[in-house]
Amino acid sequence: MTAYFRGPLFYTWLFLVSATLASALLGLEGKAGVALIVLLIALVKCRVVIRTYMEVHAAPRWLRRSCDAWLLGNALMLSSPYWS
Amino acid sequence: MTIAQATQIESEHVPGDKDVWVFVLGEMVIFSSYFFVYACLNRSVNEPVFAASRHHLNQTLALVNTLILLTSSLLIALSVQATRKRDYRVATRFVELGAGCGVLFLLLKGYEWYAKLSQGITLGTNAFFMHYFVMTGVHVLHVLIGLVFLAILRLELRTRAQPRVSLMEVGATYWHMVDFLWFLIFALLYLMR
Amino acid sequence: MSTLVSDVTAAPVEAVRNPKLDQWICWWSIPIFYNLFGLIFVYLGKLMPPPKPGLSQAEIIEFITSNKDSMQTAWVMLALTLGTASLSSGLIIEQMKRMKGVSHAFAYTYLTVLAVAALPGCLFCGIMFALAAFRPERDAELIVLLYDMGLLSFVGSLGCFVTQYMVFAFAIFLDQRRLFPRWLAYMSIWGLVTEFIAATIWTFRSGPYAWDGLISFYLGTVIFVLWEICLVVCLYKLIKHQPVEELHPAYGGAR
Amino acid sequence: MNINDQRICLWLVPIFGTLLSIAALTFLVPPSSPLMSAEEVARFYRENVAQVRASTVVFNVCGITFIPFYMVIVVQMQRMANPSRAFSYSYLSAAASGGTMFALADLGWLIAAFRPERSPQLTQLLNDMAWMAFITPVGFIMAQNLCLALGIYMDAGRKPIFPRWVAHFNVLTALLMAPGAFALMYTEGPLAWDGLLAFWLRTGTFAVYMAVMFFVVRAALDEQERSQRPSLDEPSLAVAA
Repeated sequence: MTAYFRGPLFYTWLFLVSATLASALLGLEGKAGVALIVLLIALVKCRVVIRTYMEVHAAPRWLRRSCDAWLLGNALMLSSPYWS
Repeated sequence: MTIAQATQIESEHVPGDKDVWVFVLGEMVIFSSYFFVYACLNRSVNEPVFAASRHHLNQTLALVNTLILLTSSLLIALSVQATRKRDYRVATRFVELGAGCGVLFLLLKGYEWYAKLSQGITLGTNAFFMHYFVMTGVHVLHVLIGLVFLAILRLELRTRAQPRVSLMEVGATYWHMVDFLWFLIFALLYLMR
Repeated sequence: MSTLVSDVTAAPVEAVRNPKLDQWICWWSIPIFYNLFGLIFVYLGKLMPPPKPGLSQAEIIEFITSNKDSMQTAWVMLALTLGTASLSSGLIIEQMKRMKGVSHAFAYTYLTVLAVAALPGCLFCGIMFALAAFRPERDAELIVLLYDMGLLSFVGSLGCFVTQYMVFAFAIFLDQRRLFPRWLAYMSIWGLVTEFIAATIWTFRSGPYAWDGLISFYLGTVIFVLWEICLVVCLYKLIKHQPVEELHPAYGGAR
Repeated sequence: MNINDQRICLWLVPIFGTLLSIAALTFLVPPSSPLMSAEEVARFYRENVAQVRASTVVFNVCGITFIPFYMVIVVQMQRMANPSRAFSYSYLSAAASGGTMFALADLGWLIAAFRPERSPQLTQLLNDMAWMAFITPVGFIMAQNLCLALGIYMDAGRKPIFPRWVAHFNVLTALLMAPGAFALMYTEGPLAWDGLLAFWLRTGTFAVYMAVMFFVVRAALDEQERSQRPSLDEPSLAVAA
């Protein structure tokens, strides 16, 4: 069972955990303007999960494009209140 | 079959089946509409009431919950890997542990809600808590549906001589979606200000 | 039983031109019903999109009095034609009973739940607004009460649809014949979730989660319409490809 | 024959039953008194609005989830060696009417809580309506129980679907729930909607009934799985017979 924890899936998990901790630290700071970085980290985490855990990296083009379009749309939508 | 053809087929693999992707992509769009009404409608995120209300949220608990879901995603991904290797006993164990993380998430979320309600903060308190309760509530509903999927995976692994990898992928796909939607809710409600 | 069957088989099979006529009648009732439904609730009744829950007493009375005639026409039409909805349930249940590997428990649930839904979920609303429009000069408090009872029962009768979506999804997943496509089951789960979210209408009188809100009304309606269209298309294909052997012997079947 | 579908319907009872019980225990227990004046009722709704909404929304969303369980009973009744399936369809019809009454009753509480500032007279009317529609239409569940009991008594199979005592139990519970109907005319005493007979006996019996029937039906399903006794459901078999 432990052998499974030496693969790329586990390294992805390590990356996700560190990204989460980083964004939490940034969030605790509570400085204005940090919000966009936090959002970016969250979206990157989403994309990593979609690509590796959900195995979209090996999926047909329509699926890869749909997922990326969704991420891009959310990035634009959720960052819009912070533009001005 | 040449190697080129083989990799071609490999790169065209739809995880699970097309039906579940109709479902998951739709769910993603539906969730975007909750994000939209939270972040964009009336441009309300910049209002002082949001900043003030956010201070009442328990960020540490949410952080722990994020890590729990992350881990659970890892376990489910590993379980799919184990199924491919026909290591069904280990795959079952991974599914059980992953579902256990899901249950732990629900318990912590229940505690978080209970703490809010006992402070007198409810759905109707203000606009921020409306979004807070609805968004976390919808997500909890998805965790519950996800647990049903995981229960089906466990049943498949335990009762079939040859568990179907595609079915494992279907359940895993849904569970990972529940996971990454939480990343966005975590960032939007608890961290961004 | 066997004598009965042989009696009927004696009827000339050649005479049957359209052996699936009953199911086609039921199928056509669905577009007819939803057109009528649109006419009644959108054009005449003015309840879709719904008026705001936050209207003042005076505004509610104004809403009722100014639409009195068209509303009354709407509720007469509803009372006359709501029965069409039963035809569509009949068809779905008949098709659900063709499934293999599931008993009739799901089909019976669907039947029962739709029988329940027609009352609090549809006709009750019409009756309440008919009562309001019948004597708009009634005490203002009473008109507000009728307005609430009408709209809240219409938008807020959630339990029947929760159960309906749930058993429909389960039935599709468990059906060994795979009559309905799996994605329709998944779409039913979208519907299930929107019904849960619509529970917020009981708390809010404005905003995205009120009964006229962007989420609880518009998102819910979009998903429902999408689901209904897909269901109608699936039913069309199911009837078209249903082997004649499954029908009654008098209609060329070997049942 | 695969009976997973019936098992799913069966397990909806403990899952949603727990939720519904919690909602019922927080809102219906103790029941509000029919003797409360209009002002008192209005004050109750104003002061407990969040709590009343929470409980009644659970009723609203989950209240119909017992129907699949009743339909499993219908399917099991159709497996009985009865002369016809008439009782099973009567059972189905009664369950539909009972479900409708519950949905309507719950609307009364919900609408009263939607605008707690409404005129007290009207809030009281809604509250009365809800309580009466909730407590009094016992005729439907009684018809269900009696149909099931008759079906069991007439089950001529060598191995009956349900044991005999289940029939006696159904008759008994039907009788115990009967006093609920009198809440239509009493404002106090054991037959009022908060009384010993009309409320405690009626709802308590119902809760016990659902719990017992869960195990009874589960045993019947286990038996069906074991025996693989062909169900009348399958049209091919029905014709062959």
